[in-house]
Formats: sequence, C-alpha cells, structure tokens
Amino acid sequence: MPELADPQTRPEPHGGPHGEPPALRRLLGLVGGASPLTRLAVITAIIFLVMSLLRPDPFFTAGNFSSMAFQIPEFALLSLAIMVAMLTGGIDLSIVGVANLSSILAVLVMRHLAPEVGGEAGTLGVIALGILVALLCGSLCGLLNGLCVSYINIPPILATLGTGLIFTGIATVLTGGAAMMGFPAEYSVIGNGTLLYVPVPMWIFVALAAVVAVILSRTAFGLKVYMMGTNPLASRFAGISNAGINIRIYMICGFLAAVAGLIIASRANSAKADYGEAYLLLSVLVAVLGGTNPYGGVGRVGGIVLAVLSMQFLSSGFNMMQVSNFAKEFIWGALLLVVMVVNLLQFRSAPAAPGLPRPQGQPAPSLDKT
Amino acid sequence: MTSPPLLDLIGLSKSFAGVRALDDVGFAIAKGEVVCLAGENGSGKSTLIKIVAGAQPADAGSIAIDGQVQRRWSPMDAVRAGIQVIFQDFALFPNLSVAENIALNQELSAGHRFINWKAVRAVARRGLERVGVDIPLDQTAETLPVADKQLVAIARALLSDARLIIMDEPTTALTEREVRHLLDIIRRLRDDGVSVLFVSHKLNEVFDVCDKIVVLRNGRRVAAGTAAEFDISSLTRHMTGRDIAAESHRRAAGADARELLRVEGLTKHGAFADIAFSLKAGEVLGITGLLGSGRTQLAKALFGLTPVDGGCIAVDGRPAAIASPQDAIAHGIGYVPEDRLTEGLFLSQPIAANIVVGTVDRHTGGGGLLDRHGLKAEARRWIDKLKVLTPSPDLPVQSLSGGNQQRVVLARWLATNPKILILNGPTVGVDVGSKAEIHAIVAGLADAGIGIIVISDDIPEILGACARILVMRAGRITDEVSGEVSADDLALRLAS
Amino acid sequence: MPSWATRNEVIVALVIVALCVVTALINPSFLSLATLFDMLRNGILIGLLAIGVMLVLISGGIDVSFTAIAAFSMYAATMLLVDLGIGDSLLLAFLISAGIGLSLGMINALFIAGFGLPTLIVTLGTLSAFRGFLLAFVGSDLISNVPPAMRDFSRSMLVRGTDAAGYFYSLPTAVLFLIAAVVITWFILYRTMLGRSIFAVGGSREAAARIGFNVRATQVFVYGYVGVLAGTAGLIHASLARVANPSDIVGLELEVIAAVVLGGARLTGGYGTITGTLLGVTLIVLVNNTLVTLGIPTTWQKVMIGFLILLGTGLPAFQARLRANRMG
Amino acid sequence: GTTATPAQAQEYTIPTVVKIDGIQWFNRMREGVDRYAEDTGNNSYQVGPAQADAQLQVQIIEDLIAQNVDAITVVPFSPEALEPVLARARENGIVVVAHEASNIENADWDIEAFQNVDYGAHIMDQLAACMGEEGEYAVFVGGLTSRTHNEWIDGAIARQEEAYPNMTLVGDRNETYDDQQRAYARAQELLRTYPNLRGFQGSASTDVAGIGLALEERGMEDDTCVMGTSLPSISGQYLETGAVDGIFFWDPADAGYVMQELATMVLDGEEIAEGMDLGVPGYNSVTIDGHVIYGQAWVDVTAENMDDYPF
Ligand SMILES: Nc1ncnc2c1ncn2[C@@H]1O[C@H](COP(=O)(O)OP(=O)(O)OP(=O)(O)O)[C@@H](O)[C@H]1O
Ligand SMILES: Nc1ncnc2c1ncn2[C@@H]1O[C@H](COP(=O)(O)OP(=O)(O)OP(=O)(O)O)[C@@H](O)[C@H]1O
Ligand SMILES: [Mg+2]
Ligand SMILES: [Mg+2]
Repeated sequence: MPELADPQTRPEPHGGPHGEPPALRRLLGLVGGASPLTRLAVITAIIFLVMSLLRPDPFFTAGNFSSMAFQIPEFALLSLAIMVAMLTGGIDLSIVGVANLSSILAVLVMRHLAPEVGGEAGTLGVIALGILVALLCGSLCGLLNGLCVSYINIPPILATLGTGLIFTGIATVLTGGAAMMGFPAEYSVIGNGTLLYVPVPMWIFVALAAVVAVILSRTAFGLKVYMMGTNPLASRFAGISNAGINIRIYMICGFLAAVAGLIIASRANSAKADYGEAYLLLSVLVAVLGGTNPYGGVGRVGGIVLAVLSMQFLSSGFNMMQVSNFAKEFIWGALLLVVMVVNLLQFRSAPAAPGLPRPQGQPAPSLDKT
Repeated sequence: MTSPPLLDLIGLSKSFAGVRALDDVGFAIAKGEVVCLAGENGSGKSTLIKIVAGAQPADAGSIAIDGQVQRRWSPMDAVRAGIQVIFQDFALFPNLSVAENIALNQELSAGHRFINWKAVRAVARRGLERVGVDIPLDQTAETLPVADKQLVAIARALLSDARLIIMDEPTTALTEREVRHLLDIIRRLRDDGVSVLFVSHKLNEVFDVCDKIVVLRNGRRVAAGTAAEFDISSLTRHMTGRDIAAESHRRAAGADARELLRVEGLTKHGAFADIAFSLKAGEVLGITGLLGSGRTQLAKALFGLTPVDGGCIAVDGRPAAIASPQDAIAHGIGYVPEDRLTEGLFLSQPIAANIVVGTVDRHTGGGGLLDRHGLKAEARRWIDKLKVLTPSPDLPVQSLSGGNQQRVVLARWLATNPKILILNGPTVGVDVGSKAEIHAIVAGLADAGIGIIVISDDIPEILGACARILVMRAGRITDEVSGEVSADDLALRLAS
Repeated sequence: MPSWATRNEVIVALVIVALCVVTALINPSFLSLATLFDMLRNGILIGLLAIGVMLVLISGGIDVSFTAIAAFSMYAATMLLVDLGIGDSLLLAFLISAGIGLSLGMINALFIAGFGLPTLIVTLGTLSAFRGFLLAFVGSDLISNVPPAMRDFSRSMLVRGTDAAGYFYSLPTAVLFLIAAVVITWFILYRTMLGRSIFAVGGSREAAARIGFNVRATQVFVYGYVGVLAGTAGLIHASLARVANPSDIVGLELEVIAAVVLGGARLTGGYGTITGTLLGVTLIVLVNNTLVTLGIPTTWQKVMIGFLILLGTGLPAFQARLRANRMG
Repeated sequence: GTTATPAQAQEYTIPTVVKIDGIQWFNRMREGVDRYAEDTGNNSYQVGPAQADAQLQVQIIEDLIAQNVDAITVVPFSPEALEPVLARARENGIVVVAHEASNIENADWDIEAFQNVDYGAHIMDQLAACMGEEGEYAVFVGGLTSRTHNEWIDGAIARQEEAYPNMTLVGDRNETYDDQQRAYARAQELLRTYPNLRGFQGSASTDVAGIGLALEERGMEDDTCVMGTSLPSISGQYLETGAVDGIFFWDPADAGYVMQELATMVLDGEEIAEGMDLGVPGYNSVTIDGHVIYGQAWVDVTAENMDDYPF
C-alpha cells in the first residue's frame, strides 16, 4: 500500500492538558476514585467527627442526636421536593406556600370538626380528615404548578414563583396573617412524638424518602423522569408524555410539601402563612449540594439525605460553639462551593471528561452546561 | 526540493474511558489536495478531526503545519493556520441569525472589536452565493431545517481564506442537487489551491472528488493511497475487513397483504396538502423529494407530533385519531427522527436506558416495580442484534460514534414491536457495512409483516429498499415510481 | 396574526397598558407626572440589577448572587467611606462600591470560568457566602449617618416640579445611571464583538469555543460587569435611602429574574433584549406600586402579584406554544 | 460591674434567643444581655437566626435544650410556633422567660414592657395631638403576620374611633415586610392616592424612616405628622428635619437585662410579686396578670430628647 507521506522527522509527542504531574494525580486519586455521592458521605462523616471532637459534651450526646432528629425532617422533605422538581429540569419555589396553605386548611378542618365529635375515635377521625385535606390541597397545588409548566409552558421558576405567592396570599387571606391554633392534642404526635426512640417526623421522612427512591429508581415512571429531564425533545419523540410526567412530578412535590407543612404545624402547634420561609433557598442549596443537577436528569435521594445530614451537623455544631448564624450561612455557601470543586478536580483527574463534545442544540444534558 | 506538506499528522493517539479512538494515526495533506477519510462508524474520523481543529487535545502525537511542529494547538491557532472545519454537528449558534452564523468567524479572525452590520450581511450574502443557496439572512438558525443548517455551516467554512477545509460528513442532510453543487465547490477549491479533508459514508461521493484516500479501522490507519488505487469493493474491504455483497433488500407488498395505513387528503397549511397513500403489511414505501418538500412535516403529522388542518388517517382499516405520539404508539406506529442528537437520544444517559425507554411499561412487574433484569437483557439483546459497538451498555450514549448512536435509536423502536415504522433518514451518517446491515434489518422487519415508510435523500438506499416510491414536491405528492427505475431516472424526476 | 403581535415585548407592553388604564379608571390621580417619577425612581435599583441579570441569562448562565453583591458593596463601601473619613467624593464612593462589586463578581467568575462549575450552583453558594460574610464579619448595624457625598447625591434632582398643593415631585439624578447602563449595555451587546461573544456563548458554548471565541474571557467579563452594576446599584440604593442597611436588597433576586424573563430572556440562554428587560422591570415596579391605588386589600396583595406574574409570563408562553403547535 | 449577689450559689447558662440576629434592635438588646453577664458572672449570651423565621428559632431552641442550659429567655418571632418546643424545654427542667409574647403558655414568666393596646393608643394620642385631632391618617405594620404590630394598630384605631371622630383612617394596614424601601414606596403611593393624607403611624422600626424620606422629598415635613415605633439611630435624621415627629420604643437592652434577671430569680427560687422592683427603669413597679409581668417602660422621643438615647 502506497504511503501518502513519509515524514522524515518524528518529533516528541506533545503533551495535552492531561500532562498533570503524576504526584498530583495520585493525590487526587486518594481523595477517592469514588462517585460524588461517596465523596459527600466522606465529607459528612468528617464534619460529624470534627464537631464531635470539638464539642464532645453537647454534640456527641443522645440529647443532641434526638434534637437533630427532630430538626431534620421538615427541611429534608422540602429539599426532597426540590430535588424531584429539579430532575425534570424545573424547580418548585412554591413549596413553602403549599406547606403553609395545606396546614392551615388542616387546622381549619380540625378546629371546626373536633368539638362536634366525641370520643377518641372521633378525634382521630377528625385528625385523619384534616391530614387528608392537607395532602389533597398539596397535590392540587402541585397539579396547578404542573399545568402551568406543561400546558401553558411557563418556565418553572416563574410559574412556581407566581403560584407560591398565590398560595401564601390565600393563606394570608384565610387567616388574616395570624397563627391558627386549635389542633386536637393528639395531633402533636406527628411532630413531637417518638416511636422506638426515633422521632415520629423522622419515621415519616424515612418512609417518604424510601418511597420516592423506589419510584425514581425502580419504576417506569422514574426512568421516564430521568429521560425527560435529560432531553425533553427526545422524550417527546420517544412517545413519553412530557406533560403527564411534569404534572405527576409537581404533584409529588406538592404532596411532599404538604407533609412538611403538617409536620411544621404539629411542631409549632399552629399554622401560619409565614412559617418556614427561610427554608426555601436552604432547600435549593441542600438539593444542589446533594448532587442534583438543576438542569435536569441527575439526582438521587441518597444525595439529599447526606446533604441534609451535613448541613444539620454543621448547624447544630456551630450553635453549640455559639458561632453567629450569619457565619453559618457563610460556611454553608462555602461548603457547597468546596464540594463542587472537589468533585470537579476528581473528574479532571479521570481521563475521560474534559472537552466532552456536547452537540449543539442539546438542551444541557449534563453539568457542562453553565 | 519539495515543499513540506500543508498539514502533517504524526502518530496521533487518543483514548476515551476504555475506548482507543485513535491509535498512532499519521498522514499528510499537501496544498490543493482533496483527501478523503474513510472508515466505519466509530473508527475515529470525527475524533481525528476534532484534534486537528484544536477542539480536543491528543494524548500523544503531534501536528505540523508547513513542516513546523506546533506546540500550542487551540481552535484559534487552527483558524490562524488557515484551517476551517465543518463539524458533523454543524456547531452553529441556534440563537443567532444566519448572517451572523456565517460572518462571525470572519469578524473574529479579522480581530475586529466592533461590529459593522452592513459588512456582516454582505459577507454572509457572499457566503451563501458561493454555496448557491438562498436562505433568509435574518432568520435565526434555530428555526432552520437541518439541511439549511448544514448549508449555513458550509457557507461559513468556505468564506474564510482557508488553506484547508475539513468537512465531517457535510452531505448527510443534503439532497442530490445540493450535494452535486457542493462537490463542484470542492473541485473549484482544489483548483484554487485549497486543500480539503473530506469525510463521507456515501462512497460514490468519495470517488467523485477525492485525490487520496485514508482508511481508518478501529482507530488505526489501515490503508492510504490515491483514489485510483481503490475501487468501491476494495475500499469497503479495507473499511470493514470483509466483503459486502451489494444485495437488494427491496420489499413489495404481497398481493393479498392487509392494508395497514391509509392516508387521505391530509393537509397542513404551509407544509403539505392533500396527501393520500396507503401502506400494506410487509411493504417498504419510500418517500423522497427535494429539501423542504414537506416529508418531515408529513412524518411528524403521522406520528402525532404536528396537528393537521384536514384529512384523515386510518390504521388497519379503522379511522385513527392521532393527536400525540402516545396515540400513534397505541396504534402501533413508530418514528425514527432525522436529527438523532436532539430528537432521538438522551445523550448523557446509559445506552441501555436509551434502548428500553420506549418499552419500560412492558417491563413493569408485580407491585408496579421494574423488572431490571428483563430490561438489561432486552437492552443486551438489541445491542447484540444491531451490533452496537460498545464496551458496556451502561456507558452514556454520547460515548458512541454517530452510526452506533443511530442503531440505538433504531433499536428503541424495534423493541416496541411496531406495526408501522416510519424511518426518517434511517442511515444518515452510517457507514457502508452498517448501512447494509440496517437495510437487511429493515427488510427482515418487512418480511415479518411490518409496514415501513422510509424517508431518504439517499437514492441508492431508497431504490435498494423500496418497491414503491412517492416523490414529494412543495408539499404535494407529485409522482409515484416503482423501485425498478434507475438511479439516474429517479434523480431526474426529483430535479424536474 | 402578525409576528410582532405575538412577541413577548408586545404582550408585556399590552399588560402594562391594561394595568395603567384600569388603575387610571379607578383613580384618575394615577395619571400624573409624580406617578411617573416615583416609578422611575423606584425602578432604578431593580433596573440596574435586571440589566446585569439579562446579560448573564444571554450568556447562558443564571445569577442569584447579585443581590448579595449589591448589599455587600453598598455596605462595605459606605463603611470604608465613613471610617476613613473620605466621604466627600461621590466619584470615590462609586469607584469603591463598584470596585468591591467587581471583586465579588470575579469570585463568581473564578468558579464559573476558572473551574467551569454550573452557574446556578456557584451563585447559590456565593449568595449564601457573601451575605453570611457581610453580616458576620463586616457588620450588621445599619449606618444611617451616610457620608456627605451620598447624602448630597440623594438630594440632587434632575427635574423638580410642584403640584397643585405646592408639594414637590422630582426625578433624582441617580436615574442617569440607569440610562447610562442601558446605553452602555446596548452598545456592548449590539455594536461590539464582545457583545456577540456573549450571545454566541449563550447560544452554544461548544460552537463558540470551536470558532475561536474566548469563552472564559467572555464569562469573566459578564460576571465582572454584573458585579460592577450591582455595586453601583447598591450605592445608589443606600444613597437614595440615606441609610446603608446590610440586610437590604437580598431577597429581591427572584423578583429581578422574574422581571428579566418576563421581558423575554430565556433561562436556557442566548436570548434577551434590553427593551424587553425594561418592560419586565416596568411591569414588576408597576404592580408593586399600584395595589393601594387599585384599592386591593392588603391580605389579597400577594395573590394579585402572583396572579400578574402568571399572567405576564403565561400569555407569551401560551402564545409561543400555540405558534409551535401550528408549525409542528 | 458588681459581683454576684451572695444568694446566687452558682453561675447559670442563660441564652437569650431573639427574633433575628444582627438588626439594630437586637444588637441593642445584646448590650443588656452582655451587661447582665458582666454584672452577675452568668454565662448569658444572645443568639438569633440569620433570617426572620419561626422555624429557625425552633431549631435554635432545640439545640439549646440538647445543651441542657439552665434557662432560656426568648423573644419569639411567632409565640404560637414556639409552644411545643418551649414545653419540651420546661419538661427538661429548663426555666423559660419570654418577652413580647403575652399570649404564650409554655413559659414560667413573660415580661412585657407595657400593654400593647395601651402603647398603640398612646402613639395615637400623640399623633392626634400633632394633627389637631382631625384629618386622614394611614397605618403601617411590618407584617400582617406580626401579632405585636397588629395589636398596636388595633389599640391605635380603637382609640381614634373612640376619642377622635374627626380623624379618618384611609386604606388598609400597609404591610412593609420590615423593609424601609417598601415603607417609602408605600408612603409615596398613599400620598398620590390620598392627597389629603396628613398622618402616619408606623410599627416596624424602619417604617417611619421610609415614610419620613418620602415626605421630605415631597417637601411635606411641616404639614404632616409621623409617629411610630423606631430607634433614634434609625430615624434620628428625620426627627431632626421634622419629617418624623415622634418615635416610641422601649429600651431593648433593659428588656434583655430584665429577662435575664427574671430567669435568674426563678432559678434561685426567689418569689416574684406584684409591685416589685426589678431594678431597671420602667420596671420599678411591675403589675402581674397570670404569668405575664407588665412594666411601664415605653419612651417618647422627639427631636429634643433624642440625644439621650444613643442607639
Ligand atoms: N467523548 C467521548 N467519550 C468516550 N468515547 C468517545 C468520545 N468521543 C468518541 N468516542 C469513541 O471514540 C471512537 C471514535 O469515535 P468517532 O466519533 O471519532 O467515530 P467516527 O469515525 O467519526 O464515526 P461516525 O462515522 O459514526 O461518525 C468511538 O468508539 C466512540 O465511541
Ligand atoms: N419551523 C418551521 N417554520 C416555518 N416553516 C417550516 C418550519 N418547518 C418546516 N417548514 C416549512 O414546511 C415545509 C416542509 O418542511 P419539511 O421540513 O417537512 O421538509 P422536508 O422535505 O422534510 O425537509 P428535510 O428533507 O430537510 O427533512 C417547508 O416549506 C418548510 O419551509
Ligand atoms: Mg463521525
Ligand atoms: Mg411633620
């Protein structure tokens, strides 16, 4: 076979940007040839250890564990809701509004009916009815979000910003802004009781997280969610009903938010239009820290659990050291950035990733969309 | 003493996680030479081109321009060295106007800091004239049909005073007429002393314009020489390592075959009008036509992606209301879209998930949970059956080469076991070997009683596969020919 | 329907006109120069921030940290001016504030352009970090004895009129900054290669890199520019309010992003116009400043704002959807 | 500071949990808490969430319970929301003293600087006097969800209806989200909508500053009356120009100090009785209603005496 050219000289191969010194590579390899999830687990464990060593007395005590277990569920549920919405490439900024509106409806129902029924069974029935109303309200709010996003095509961030204002507004109209009291005494178990040494709200969170995890990873619906989040156009061509997926996802969000609202209400023994407002951006932060890609298609329940734990360890630990809560905010932000950079350096040290060609027109399937 | 070659590639190697995409590949391109890079899907052609364009670094090897080995090699360096690339995925800006897409390149390399809109439009107009097409300058690229996008990408590359133009499958979305025009342009460029590196799976094009041919197989250079030293069968042999028989897979409907699909008076204003045809079980029906003749719109309408303004569709003799892809699927219709990157694939998701996404509902076991083993097995079966070249079904589908990606899309639809399958450009960007295999698969499906509609610009393909061919022009079916006509005859009818 | 009639800008403009007509019918005093000037004045902060956000959206990113940057620069600059006793020079005040904004923008740029991290994640982190740092380590007391230069600036008016009852209505000089920002940004976007590179990067990062745009430099510019705008906006805010309150401004981010998207910028990048952004800002400012005039009870005001956001975004979105359906 | 009283056998850990960290009001309260720590040697300190949110306050108290502090003194953002967690604190033997929460149940004592309704009525009296008991006025609250603000306004409106028939309330309660810019814009809008508006009563500490700025820009300082809760450090400049005519508050430092003192007294088992002197001005002769203790601790501040209150 004839040669096109026979170069006389063959100079030394030139090195690409992968020519990192091997020492650095090895070091990065030590940080873990692991997945981002494992790395987050390591970071969470380190935070736990450091806090335990710094303040062993109040931090590493049963009392503190119980206290943290009571604090976690409500914002963990909200973070879970945000993660679920982010899987589709959307976001749900209305969760706090949904939570408060649902719990206000619940307390209205219970307050109205409780005096009219007698006996323990009657009270339990009223509580169940109140909870049902709240969950229904949450799902309906989610349905409204889903319709705005998939039928009217409003960008999720704006649709849920708008509906969130509306839900909070209706909550204000219903209550005039005041806190609504009047839960039957038994209702306090939801937020304040314990079962087998573990707080009831924690059981609720664990159960729901498990259900969401199963839905996402073990059902056809879950698979379709990830696919649609990756490329909505292709999912339409593959015969997936994007609208159907979106609606169900936002209904799940609304449902989770309503549960969070019920827990908050039980822990506060009241419902109010402005409870938990600070949780919104915090939940977004937790969801992202947990490895969720805000552009869709990537995110796992396990990541949320780890992110929630690390945030809580930091938060309680710093409270015990009497660190200003503003410093805590600073550290949360910094933690997010550090985790992302560590993940990145890890990716860089693996041979495959950089310059992955992202074909034009692809709606941002992976993290390289910035 | 001869002058050094314009471009000299020396021992280039490149690996992606587990895949050796290029292995010690080297060749040279002289001034005014048209070199063709041939090879099967995934043989490393696009990778090589990306390295030459500076878009990806090589693991080893070097690039020499005019005999000078380059130390730094970024896209800007490549442009400065006079290299222009028409990428397989076009690399256009969807949000910018056609004029900007064509002219920005120029403005950038001229080092301008400010924009002169008059100049931009003038440059763009000149570019389009060179390609010989007329596309509105102010239209945003996003809204262009694929073919126009490709033409814009070509215009952009031709404009610059490039010394070497690299074209990675520039003709995939083009019809006969544009292809001929492009080949003319390449010849003109050569006469002007511009070198061209050309990639195409349409071997007739290769022999039409190329002076030299370099063949890659599995990332290695397996052959190189002047075009005269090869013929179609030897080239095919080098590419695939075996002989490909040029057999016909043409399938006509049996006389007593059931009518699967009947379309009557189907109309969508501005796209197509009064479309009527029928499709029988076991038949492969071809639809061809010039660019923008309405074929894609028609296919999308049949699949429920585009609402129609009038007419009716009957499946299996019963009127079918098809308002969404779900309706279409419920009626047993499948659709392989023309643009696999944006419409067909979930690029960052695993290959297996891409294959089974259409059939997951069938793999739901007790309690509504997925039968994951069943799904894995199904994915593996299709990977084997369609010979998708990958180390693992769990890799993201973006790690596959273009042709293998196309097989994944096909596999997804075959897995749904459709009654009617619409294939829009089924072998776009697919190499000869795979093409033959895909054609055989299509024929096998027809034998199994599936009705198939093939939309294609590839005349040999459509003649090879279809017994009956509809020709569309300006949104109407203007002609119906049998698969027995000659290629030249069909080309003539298309152009007339 | 002609294509201009279905454009975002036109629909938002129609919503604005409708809202004005209804308000004027309910309360004719709405149609006054005082109203116009008040709206303009209240639009300066959001307007400046929105222009920055628009640039980020065009470049294919998203920024939620700009409010924290504005608050940080505003407060730190005021503090410096007071502590160093150099509060007499307005120019210096703006230079310091914009400079601090620029530095914080560069921190965003470091993570975004340097490390290539996703913008939403980075700016979520810096939002929290900047705000936390400011309040924990710089200071949390509000500074109400703002330096003389800022005080004078707040009293400097471009136009001043007197109404029937002898009271003033006036347009502060600060509005010139908004006008300047609009002109400069327009020039950058539509007359320079830099502007084109912002659109190009937002349209397709990969393609921009392949044809030789310096993607990182573009991103550094964008986040730096946003920082400067935010720093300037912060200082104007503190001057006009005659107090530097470190917990001000943060919390506006979603409202500003809503204004920009209302104006037609796409969260997926590549699209956005200055006219649209200004219209979006107008709608948001209008809604926030006419509810009392409209006689809407306070308890219902949130519902109204939410509803108008849905209407303003829903109408164009629905139009676009119908159009897409027609096209197929 | 003076050394601990001999009665005090040990040093207590008593955190003060405030509504939100870092704002002027609670920075002033911290001064009182710190002074108490200095005076007694107790581990008294102040904490508060970074954002005004009842749930964040609950979480902080959860952590404090886990640390087994001796007493918790708290200024609830929303008293109802704290009931269960405060109940848990008391179950754990922690003494709870609250402030600005007269309706709270799960506290040993709640100390109020005054009766909210009386305070609101008092501000209305001043506003009416300034307006010559006639004309249109508007009222502002930091949030519709803020119980105290709404009680002040309730008291004010009730007093106006009973005593000043020639004054009329225009518009609804205006909500400012504790944001000066919103108060400013609202005042502008009210002035445009109600040209005869002559009086304003604010509730959040930034309300009157925002209103004052709007009036100053209109040149209406001399023709209008603005009264409301604020601090001299926030509204001083408008008091000087007359845009704001009077501000009212109770000294947060004193309130913080008194809360700590009460908590210590409970821990030491001392008796708390009607008419006793808590040793801080305004709380020299307290009245007791159930477990709520009232002082008479409000301060009227005008341009004349504002320099006496450097915070
Ligand atoms: N970013 C990537 N990550 C992992 N593997 C890759 C990547 N890009 C290419 N490859 C692999 O490198 C090999 C060569 O791919 P390339 O795209 O160069 O093939 P090609 O010859 O252009 O094929 P086609 O004709 O189908 O376009 C393939 O096996 C492909 O799977
Ligand atoms: N998004 C659109 N907006 C406006 N007109 C369109 C659009 N898409 C298609 N058309 C018009 O509809 C007609 C049919 O287009 P279509 O894309 O179906 O042609 P085609 O023959 O399938 O082309 P191709 O071979 O590129 O797929 C053309 O006149 C085209 O200009
Ligand atoms: Mg290729
Ligand atoms: Mg006055």
